[in-house]
Amino acid sequence: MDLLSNLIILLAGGALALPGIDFAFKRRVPGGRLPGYVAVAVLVASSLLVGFSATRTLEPAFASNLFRVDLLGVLFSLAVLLVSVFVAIASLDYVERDPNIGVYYSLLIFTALGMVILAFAVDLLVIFVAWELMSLPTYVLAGFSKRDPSSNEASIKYFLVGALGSGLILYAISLTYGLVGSTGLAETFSALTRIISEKELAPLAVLSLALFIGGFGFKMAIVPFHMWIPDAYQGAPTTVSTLLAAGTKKAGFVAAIRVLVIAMTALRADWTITLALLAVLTMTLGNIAALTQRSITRLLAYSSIAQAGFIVIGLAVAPTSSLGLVGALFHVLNHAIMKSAAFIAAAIVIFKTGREDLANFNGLGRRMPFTAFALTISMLALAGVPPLNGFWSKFVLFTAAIQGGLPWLAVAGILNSILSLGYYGWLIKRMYLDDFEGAVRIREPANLSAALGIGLVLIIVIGVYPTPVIELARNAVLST
Amino acid sequence: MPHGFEPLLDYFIVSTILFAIGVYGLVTKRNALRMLFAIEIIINAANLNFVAFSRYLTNPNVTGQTFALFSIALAAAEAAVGLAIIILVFRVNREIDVLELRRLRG
Amino acid sequence: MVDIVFLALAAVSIGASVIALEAREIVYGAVALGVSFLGLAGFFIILDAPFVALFQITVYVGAVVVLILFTVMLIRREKGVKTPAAWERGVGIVAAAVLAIGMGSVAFASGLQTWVAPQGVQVSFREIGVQLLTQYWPILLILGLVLASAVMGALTLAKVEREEK
Amino acid sequence: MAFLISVLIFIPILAAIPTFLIGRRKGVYANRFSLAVSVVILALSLYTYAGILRAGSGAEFNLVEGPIPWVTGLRGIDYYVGMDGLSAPLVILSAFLTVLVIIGSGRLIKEREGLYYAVVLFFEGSIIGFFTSLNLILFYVFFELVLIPMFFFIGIWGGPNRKYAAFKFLLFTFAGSTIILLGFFGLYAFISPPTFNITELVGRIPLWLQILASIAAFIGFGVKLPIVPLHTWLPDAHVEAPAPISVFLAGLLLKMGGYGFLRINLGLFPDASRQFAWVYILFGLLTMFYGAIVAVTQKDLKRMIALTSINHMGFVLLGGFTGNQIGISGAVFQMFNHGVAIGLLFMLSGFIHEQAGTREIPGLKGLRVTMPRTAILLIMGSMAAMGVPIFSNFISEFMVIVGAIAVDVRYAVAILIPIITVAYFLLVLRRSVLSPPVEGVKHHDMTPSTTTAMLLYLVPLFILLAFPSLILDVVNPASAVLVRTFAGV
Repeated sequence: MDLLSNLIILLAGGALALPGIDFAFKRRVPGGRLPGYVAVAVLVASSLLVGFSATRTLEPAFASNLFRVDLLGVLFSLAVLLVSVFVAIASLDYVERDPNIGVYYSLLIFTALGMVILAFAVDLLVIFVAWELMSLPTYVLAGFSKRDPSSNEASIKYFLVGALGSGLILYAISLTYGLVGSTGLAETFSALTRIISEKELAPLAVLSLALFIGGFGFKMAIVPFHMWIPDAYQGAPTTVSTLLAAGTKKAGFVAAIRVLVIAMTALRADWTITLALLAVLTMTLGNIAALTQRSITRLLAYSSIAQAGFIVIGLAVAPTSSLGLVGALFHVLNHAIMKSAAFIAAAIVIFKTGREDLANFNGLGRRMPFTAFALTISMLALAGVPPLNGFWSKFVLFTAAIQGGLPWLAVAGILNSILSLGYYGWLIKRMYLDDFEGAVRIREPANLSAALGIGLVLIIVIGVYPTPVIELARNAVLST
Repeated sequence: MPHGFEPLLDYFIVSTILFAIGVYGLVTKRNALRMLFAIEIIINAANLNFVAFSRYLTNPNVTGQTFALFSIALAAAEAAVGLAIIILVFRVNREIDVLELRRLRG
Repeated sequence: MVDIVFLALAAVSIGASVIALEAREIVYGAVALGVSFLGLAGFFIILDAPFVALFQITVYVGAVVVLILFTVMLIRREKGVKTPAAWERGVGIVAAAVLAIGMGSVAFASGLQTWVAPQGVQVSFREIGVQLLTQYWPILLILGLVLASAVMGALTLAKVEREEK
Repeated sequence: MAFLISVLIFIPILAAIPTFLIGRRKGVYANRFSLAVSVVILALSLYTYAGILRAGSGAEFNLVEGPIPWVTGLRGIDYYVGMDGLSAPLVILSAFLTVLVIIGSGRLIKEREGLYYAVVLFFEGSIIGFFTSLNLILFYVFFELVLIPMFFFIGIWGGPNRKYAAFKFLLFTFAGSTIILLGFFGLYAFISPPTFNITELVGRIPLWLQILASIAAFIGFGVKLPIVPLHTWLPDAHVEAPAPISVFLAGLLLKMGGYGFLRINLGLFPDASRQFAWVYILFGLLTMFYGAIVAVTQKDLKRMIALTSINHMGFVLLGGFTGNQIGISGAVFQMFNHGVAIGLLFMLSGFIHEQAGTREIPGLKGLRVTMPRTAILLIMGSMAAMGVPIFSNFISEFMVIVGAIAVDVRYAVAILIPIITVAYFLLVLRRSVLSPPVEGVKHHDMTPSTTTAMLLYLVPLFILLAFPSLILDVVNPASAVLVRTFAGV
């Protein structure tokens, strides 16, 4: 059996079984942690499956005109599965008391499965169905704290924007289908090349391109499609925000890479400069807005928008620099880890203190030393301080920008890194230099801390020795 | 029936107008249900494209029709989730005006 | 030569869409949405896609619109919702007009007006079934998962918890 | 001994963890343990230095380790360290000052000691790594690693306004170093085959790229040195930092800027530096005059010392960009001497603050009587820092000025600097320290053991006055290399 069918069977089986397991054991196991453990087990098993396959030669998947099992997909699914594992472990503490806990984990796994399928899909129909498989559960998850009005609000705003995004993608696909006569990405690639050289249907192709950028842009959190992000991340349960920021956003990028960068290479003259401008806009607006936030989740949301801008740099220069996509992939993976860690640290604080305002982080270095330390490291990584993983991927991205003939992108990126230290540094200052009145040592929850610990180790290990991951990203780009 | 003599452009224009109406609805409406309507209209515009292209391609194929089938099914699923969210929001907030929901602020 | 059936269908679907958004009572809006969906189904029929048309009627009109109507009954309240200010509506109309004209001219520039349906090479809708079961069966499977997750999620959200009662 | 330099870098960094753990039990153990580690590092660095001195091999890189590919996916990012005549004096300076800082902290640091000594050792390892890196990325990594301990030093153990000072420090230096990185990217993207290894880059950079990259480096190192318009973080940081950390700040951190100017601007971008040497020199002179004039108007003893260090770092810029051997060697020598002398002054100011409760210069009246040992040390330290010819600082300043005059007679205005500062400083001291005490004021003087520790600072300065060749024999060959590249031969 090939990798993808194994993954589908494993994840779909887990997702479908979970509500039943929950129902069957609810009475017998009080507290109801069993579904959580099952979900963690399923997700860890799939991550391992993907992880081991990265070093072996990949068998082609079933229905090979729909899927393509290459390293690009492996890398992406590894990233999103890792995030799902983090989220699942963190949820063990965070959503412990929810009556619908089985459904929660089931939806989490459905989302993970959607992202995994998306990572391997090379047909627009599959991409669209997988996109929905990934999105629909997250709309529900965002509103999972049913009696919390903020969670409701996050859910409905996220749903409306997400559905609009799907609508745009669908419309774009319909145009592409009209131009190409097929939904396969390989056919799209060759047909567009022909269309562009003949110039006849070119305007329509550009229109579909613009709609694709908009549709994927909502998930990727690039400006001006970002306005839902802060509300959704703030209102949703923090574990779900982690999934959105570190997981589904990455799926937006894999779709953008497969569809825009690879299949629509013929249109690069149109999208390179657009994406470059969007990248600068996204980084700058994200960072400036982050400077003024007073809630940790909103701050992380804006920082997540800013980071999306960095990844888009890689997409923008992909046609002219071989390092562009490598950098984008590498940053996708790193960002998944860094952002998960930061969000989980925030989740610990919110979970234990019930507050999310930044003043609550004063003196955290003494109240929750491990959480504070981990948050510090992940923020420094996000700011691009060496030798942490975020430094290397930004490094590759900026080098690619200079190589690709858009050096102003590198300049903008670097200036933005400085800007971002304004709020990361401010939070670090709060945690270590400021005092909190009546500070007491707070016990840090075990499962959340474990998830955080894994993230922390990855940040430092990849930071000190990034070679294997860069190699993986490079091979992934070569494999497409 | 001897239809299908209209140039593809006519269908495309209908689809474009529907798309534009959907966007108009999303821009101006605050009622979550109406916004959901607008989204459904956009999806329908896309479906019209799929079926029209499927008929008009130089080598007609059914992929467009298949796609439309999938898209209808997915839209139904999406609507179900969306309506559930709307019901939930209404039950908790007694409000489905999206702009009136503004607990979340920086 | 513009076909009269085509014109009628276009008028119905476009008009009904506008009413769906603008009707004062949202119940009428929901009904109008259903009519618009029916108009679309008409288009599908004249485009030789009867199977899609049938599916459109059963799923959209039969299920989605009914679901929407139920929700409307359950909520039944639009008084609190402020109607948009005149300028907001103006912005919306301008945006929609710009979009429609822009996209229309793109289509015109691409030469869609010369694109006429090939005669005599119709594809049978039976092929849909063949395609679904041979080429696209994995997608059907994924679709099943989507529907499962959607139903599960929607039920969980809409369900009233015991302690809430 | 294989991997000696890596040992110098990584032993302190790794020893930080046990130090922290030991310190949780009892603070004083952390002090003892870190002292032991730093003494070992000092011994090892002296051993290394002696090897270079004996072999007379200051011109080339010694004990080179690497290049070991670090990030194999990107060509030219290697682990690559080595020592030459430029870096060797700064490495022993780092090891020496760390020992003295740890000794001096025993009295002054009473809070979270385990963390403190752990960070001290981390700082030591990082800064040695900085001075010995031969790869620009490694260089940058250590550059940033130094920044973070300093942020915590100032922010946690600093004075009342510490948060502001720490944050300002962080933003300034981070902005500076990121701009440097931008310059490095430029080099990497346009040099083919791309590389970051300093040894491979020498002589391969076209002039336009040299100019662009040297502008970036000028800003980045200018923040650290600091050059005058970029210096505003420094007085704040110094005033708030605890005394031992001021020793690190002035003694080592500023030297990073000086070293960067010599190694990168002068060594890698010689053509650009030759063309724009006058810019560097003008900024050097500006910095010197500004530092000297502003320093003499200060009321706070520590702030005054901080500002004189701006003035003295101007000498490094002036000497380095004369481009002749005596100037460059003088600049390196000046860095070493200044690091030691300023260290003593900062420790004394911390001690005086602790005992007398004030650092205001008028409040120090009669120190001669109330704290005689401290007063004598303060006068000697000031004389050393100001370049009075009983310490080696005199030699280095003299060399720089001679070098500058050799380029252009007008640069002789630099002579005014030591004259102004010495005259004014001694005047201030006479009015305060040497004047009769206010009635009834009584302070505890230093214990003999502390006095001994303080005297340790002066030992190298005395020795080097008598035997400047101990440093210059190592530095001269290295500066001869720089002179050749600068001359474009």
